Amino acid sequence: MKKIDRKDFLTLTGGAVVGGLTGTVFSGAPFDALQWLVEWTQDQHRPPVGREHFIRTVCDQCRDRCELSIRMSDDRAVMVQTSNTACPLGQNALQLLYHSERIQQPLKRDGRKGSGRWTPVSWDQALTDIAAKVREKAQANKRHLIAGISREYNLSSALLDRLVAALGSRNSYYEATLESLTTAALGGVPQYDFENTDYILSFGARILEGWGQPNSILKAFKGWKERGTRFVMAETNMSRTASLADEWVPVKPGTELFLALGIAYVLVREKGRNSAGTGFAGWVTYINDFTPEQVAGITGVSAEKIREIADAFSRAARPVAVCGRGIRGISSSAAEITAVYALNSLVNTRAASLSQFAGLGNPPMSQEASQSYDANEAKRGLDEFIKDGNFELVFINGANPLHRSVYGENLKAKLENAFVVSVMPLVNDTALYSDYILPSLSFLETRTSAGDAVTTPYGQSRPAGQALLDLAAKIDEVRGAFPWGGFAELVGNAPAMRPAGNFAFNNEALKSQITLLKKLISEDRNYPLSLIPCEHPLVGDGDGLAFPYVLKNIDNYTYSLGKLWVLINRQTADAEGVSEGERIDIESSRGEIGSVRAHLTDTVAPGVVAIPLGFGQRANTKYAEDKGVNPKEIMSAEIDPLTGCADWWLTRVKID
Amino acid sequence: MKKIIDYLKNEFNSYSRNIRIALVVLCALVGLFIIFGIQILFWGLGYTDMSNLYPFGQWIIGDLGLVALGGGAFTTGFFLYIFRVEKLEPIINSTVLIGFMCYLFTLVFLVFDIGQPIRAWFGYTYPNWGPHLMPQSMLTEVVWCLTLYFCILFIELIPLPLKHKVLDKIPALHYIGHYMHKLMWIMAAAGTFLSFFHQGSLGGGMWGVLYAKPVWFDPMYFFWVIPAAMGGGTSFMLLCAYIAGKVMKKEVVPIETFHTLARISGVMLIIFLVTNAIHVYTQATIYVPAADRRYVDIFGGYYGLWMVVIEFLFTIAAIVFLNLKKFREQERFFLAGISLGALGVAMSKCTVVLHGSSVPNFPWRPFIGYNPTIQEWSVFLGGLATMVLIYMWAAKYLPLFPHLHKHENEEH
Amino acid sequence: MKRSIVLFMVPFIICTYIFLVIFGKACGDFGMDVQAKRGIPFNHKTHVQVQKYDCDTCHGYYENGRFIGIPTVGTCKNCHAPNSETKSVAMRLPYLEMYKDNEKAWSSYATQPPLVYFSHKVVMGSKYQDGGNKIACGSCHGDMANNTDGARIKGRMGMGVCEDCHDAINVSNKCAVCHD
Amino acid sequence: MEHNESANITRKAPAMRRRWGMAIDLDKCTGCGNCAIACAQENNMPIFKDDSDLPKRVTFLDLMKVTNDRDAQYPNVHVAYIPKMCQQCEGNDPSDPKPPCVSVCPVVATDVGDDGVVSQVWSRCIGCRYCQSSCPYEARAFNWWKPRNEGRFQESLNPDVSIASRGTVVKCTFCSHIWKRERDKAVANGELDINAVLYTPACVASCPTGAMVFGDLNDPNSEVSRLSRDRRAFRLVHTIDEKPADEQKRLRGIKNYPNPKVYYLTSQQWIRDMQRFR
Repeated sequence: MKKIDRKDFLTLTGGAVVGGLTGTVFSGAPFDALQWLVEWTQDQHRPPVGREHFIRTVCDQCRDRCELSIRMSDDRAVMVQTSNTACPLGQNALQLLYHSERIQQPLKRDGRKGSGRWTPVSWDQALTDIAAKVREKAQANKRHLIAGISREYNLSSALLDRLVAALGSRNSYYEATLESLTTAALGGVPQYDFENTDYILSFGARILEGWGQPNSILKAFKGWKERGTRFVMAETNMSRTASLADEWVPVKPGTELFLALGIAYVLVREKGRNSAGTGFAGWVTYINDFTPEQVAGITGVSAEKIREIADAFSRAARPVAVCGRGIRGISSSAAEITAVYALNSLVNTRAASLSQFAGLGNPPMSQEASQSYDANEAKRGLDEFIKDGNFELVFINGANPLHRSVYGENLKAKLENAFVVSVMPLVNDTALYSDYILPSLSFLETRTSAGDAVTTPYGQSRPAGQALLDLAAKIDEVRGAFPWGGFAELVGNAPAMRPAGNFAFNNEALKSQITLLKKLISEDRNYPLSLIPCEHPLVGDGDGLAFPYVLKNIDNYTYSLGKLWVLINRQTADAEGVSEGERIDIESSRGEIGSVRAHLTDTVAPGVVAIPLGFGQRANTKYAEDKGVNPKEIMSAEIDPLTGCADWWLTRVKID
Repeated sequence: MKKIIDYLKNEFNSYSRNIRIALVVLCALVGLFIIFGIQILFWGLGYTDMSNLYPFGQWIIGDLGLVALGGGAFTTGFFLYIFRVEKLEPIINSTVLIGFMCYLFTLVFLVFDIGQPIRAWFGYTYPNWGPHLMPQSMLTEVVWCLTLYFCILFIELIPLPLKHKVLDKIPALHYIGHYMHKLMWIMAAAGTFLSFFHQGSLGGGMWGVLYAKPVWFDPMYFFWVIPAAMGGGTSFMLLCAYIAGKVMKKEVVPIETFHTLARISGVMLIIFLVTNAIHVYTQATIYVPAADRRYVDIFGGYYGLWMVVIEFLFTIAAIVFLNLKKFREQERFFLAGISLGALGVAMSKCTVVLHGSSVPNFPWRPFIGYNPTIQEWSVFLGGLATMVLIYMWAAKYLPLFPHLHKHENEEH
Repeated sequence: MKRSIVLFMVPFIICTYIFLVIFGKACGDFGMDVQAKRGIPFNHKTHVQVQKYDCDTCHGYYENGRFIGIPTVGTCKNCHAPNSETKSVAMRLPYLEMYKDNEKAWSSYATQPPLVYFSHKVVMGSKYQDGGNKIACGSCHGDMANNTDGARIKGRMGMGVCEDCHDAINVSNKCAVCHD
Repeated sequence: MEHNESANITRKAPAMRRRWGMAIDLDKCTGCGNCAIACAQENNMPIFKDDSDLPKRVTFLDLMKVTNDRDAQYPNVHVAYIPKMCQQCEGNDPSDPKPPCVSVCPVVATDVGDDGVVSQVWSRCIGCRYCQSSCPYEARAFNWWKPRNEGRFQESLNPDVSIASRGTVVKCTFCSHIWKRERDKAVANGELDINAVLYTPACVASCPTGAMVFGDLNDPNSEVSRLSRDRRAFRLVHTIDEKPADEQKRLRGIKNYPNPKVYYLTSQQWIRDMQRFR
């Protein structure tokens, strides 16, 4: 055989290559390879599929108790089916339930306060430590230095109140909500029958944007048109609620109170109406100064308009006057709450009434506790407590006063020197200064009045109420005050709201306040502009920001691309030399907040800067942290004589 | 290794100072192109300044500009091989190379621009052919025409490296090169057809089918884009060859060739001007009002009407400089003419994309601004730098300018 | 024969054969998918042909119409219960005692890619105007009724197979029919 | 070719029995945002640290805040929220729908279904964003970053909706997976006419005031069809609707119009005025 030379070698190789190719092609590999490539490049993730079923539950985030149906895939809750009820609060429930930053087990502070470093500990250890601290305070005769701060009235806050009281302290406070402010000012929470009213007069309460109990209001709103209900909204800036109203009465910043007084003047002096409220005779003397003509000068609403509103209000069959400015961040002076509610009593409407939270009653107290309880007096409200009060041990129940109170900075200083226990599912600004955080649950994980929990609790979390009951069980002294077997037992037979008695005019407190407010709204050469909050309905006053889907739906003139926007009237901006999109600083007598962008729009009144609330949080999960600025830092901090909370609605500012 | 470094060092030092600076800058840009290109391909388009409101950015401008300017290759080929304008012979290699690179980098930019580069080939396997013979999606047509024309340019380009003195000595390759050259008119004809088709698609298809967008919808685009490519493209080819000549300080292309092509370019630019004027007129009087908007409002905003004005000014100036003999034969005006011709067409693409994307869709929305990020600039400029480097390399090592070699041979 | 042809053809044939076999096998594996991970020596033929069970005795539907798919061991144990006194001898044989996890389904040979929405109930329920079924299980899954070892009979089902069938029985072939 | 066309015709005729459409009553919309949250939850929207990055965020339903301060001065101003999702355009001829986005897709990733819903197959999309630039309603979103649902957020993912890859365009499909689910339920209950199935997208199901209505526009008795003919009805920036019939006909001869299937209702003239560019 001939030796294989170079050419033969090439032939051999060629045969092999061509053969290989032929074999490959005829085996169908190229087509399968293409198929594989198609599948590989088109691959994308599909969430695991499970058995689909539905569980009914009840949203317990407000008193509406909306029925929800939770769509489950095996044991995962995948969708809150609201079937045309509920509000974003209920819809957001899944995001809290499955939040990536939920606290899994009790956390003990590790390092400096506010540093956000924690060590997970067991429930037993946490509760034992806290109980020891509580006993220590009790033995050192510092019972009055124990305090509790709750977000809103509910079962767990009632338990906290009871715990604090049983320890001999009166320091149970609530953040400034519609409920707490009206309870302080009127002795009860006004209940409005929006379903059957025929005339609604709202003083800055954005009742259609998530205010109060959104579901029942929105349900009623559907029928307003058919029933001919007339809705009049008195507000400075144009909001969606004002736009949906039949009539918007633009008032000068912060003068809703005077409008109410002016209407009251017409009702009392010109129509001879009387209120059955105690102290009415004394209150009437204040309104003498507020003739429609004078009020027109203060509010910018013409005297005829005031008379017209008063006339329509008095002639309506079931009118309501609604107080409580804002959506979730409510701020109204006691004088205003009283004046607005007085309108209801002046026309003796059946569509508005007062009711109270029943609470859990007074606990049995030990002798020392009862001595301490009697010897000390409570502050009138949370802001006053933060400013003037003292505490060495404080329980925070889902609240975030550090961010929401205008005295946040004062609170920070005080929290640094106190023993702080937070009960909440996510770490927020206030919890950052805690010594212990006890993880609580969302309503989907707890037993509700509709039945069992939808899902199992996350990690070692417990219902907030259960955590407090467990803590009480560790403190011998107060154990007797909590005779219930567990939180689940309480859920079924919790006390409900009860009607409050007749309301009273606190004349002494109101007199000085009216004078003060009159001064506030007058011209100020140093601070020529008015800063007024405008909440984004989904963000509210801050809680919503922890939810990523809320962030997804913030519009471009609230917060976008890392910048908070404020709204400024066009003419005002012209006068101040501010152009669209410009970065400005806002300064009040309390300080300065910086670097917000200005959007020029005529939806805000001349001379007004409207700033969103809820931004500028330091913690509250990575979704809320370090976004924008917190205007509460510079908002006016005059403490209301009745509610004990700052009335921060109107602040005099200037811009740079 | 050391050898290679030494070789590169010597090679680098053999150039003049200006060229060395240029080389450093170009290589730096290519480096950035590689770094940021990897970032874009692997971590996505989030690093660009494009957004849901501004979906087409700089790379699309680059694509359209390159396709239009690369269109000079088919025009030149068409006139040379079909009309037998033999004077164009000395510049044809250069134009084919530039055309090839324009199309290559159009495809490269497209791959960068799509969100799923690994699915880039879906355009071939799942084309959106509509119910009839014509493709339903103009982008399908563009992708196919672009690819086919790219292949044609590639074939047209083959004789160029084959003429390299080393390869030319191999008889087989020499004959392949020779006969391919003879048969090039087929390629030129096919290329002309395809190029017509896809230039038209880019105009009529890319923008004309966007019927819901008043800033873009105008059937006239189809007739407007083809002369744009022919006029602007030829100007661009002239410009490249001219700059090459200046840099090499040699007469790379005879002056008659320049002037012949410049005349062609000038005439095409006249057609472009007329069609462009008709386009603006129809858009302003028929199509924009049909959407209840006004032309001057649509061309407000950041980029606005001045771009259209500049587009026209450039074209008119180029027409004057290129068509009038007394201007054309002065080097200054000749250079200004070809530059403005290419720039005018590039500007028209800029207007379409840059301004078109910024127009608000809702009356309550403002015009949108667009600032390309470093990633976009790097990929864009890096791509162009690569083109320049390839062109430089080809000019040095390949018989890119036969005229030059002819002269050199004569000298020897 | 010319030497060069031999020199070319010998490696050509060898390589063709080798590549055909290797890639053919690979394609077969790819087309048939890899083996189901927890294969059970299940005999469809005895269940369907001899014992006359319907397909949906085991491969049934949830009440919302979703296809249950491959049964779990627990489903099998409903019938095959070794401790039962009422069942026949065959039913009591301890076929399944080595499988403890009753909840876990046998892995399937015939899963759809995650992007395909496919409703067995809807497809199986589609009828011609004279009342006849348009589709039988075998149309896609092959003759499982005569299958004796649980192996997959038909190969990987490309989208073209679905499309052809949709075309044939006059069902829309729009993307959104199956894909989201 | 001929065979093909006849097949097309026979298939088209029975297929267009449904024309899903929506009507949104802006007089009832308070802008509470429930629809947007429900939409995000239902459709497995990706979650990023800062989704306030409005130009690059992925949402199907955009709650647009619209004011009339362009035309008016304080205090004659108004505010409205307009929930805007894909408007499911159909072009000039509803019997042969040609949305602006469908014809431009080079890879048939988006198509208009027999029920008039413009679908988007995320796994097919190559991310050229041509459909985005063709969309006059900014209804399409591009996944600029790799979609993330970190940690336990993954547990809330809806198994009916797959998660798009990075670099693909996604959009509202009127929750067509819900249609499939409901259709299955109906078939399971013995209802074999799948076109008779009613379904409700997540946003409509969550609207507390009932401002959103969903249904079949081809059924003259359906509420949505009645509302679409209401005097208060308008369509977003679709001002041709307000022209006289013969003028409309002439204009439709000149060019195609989006002709969306989402109707908005308002009794406020200013909202209609704001649909017009000035």
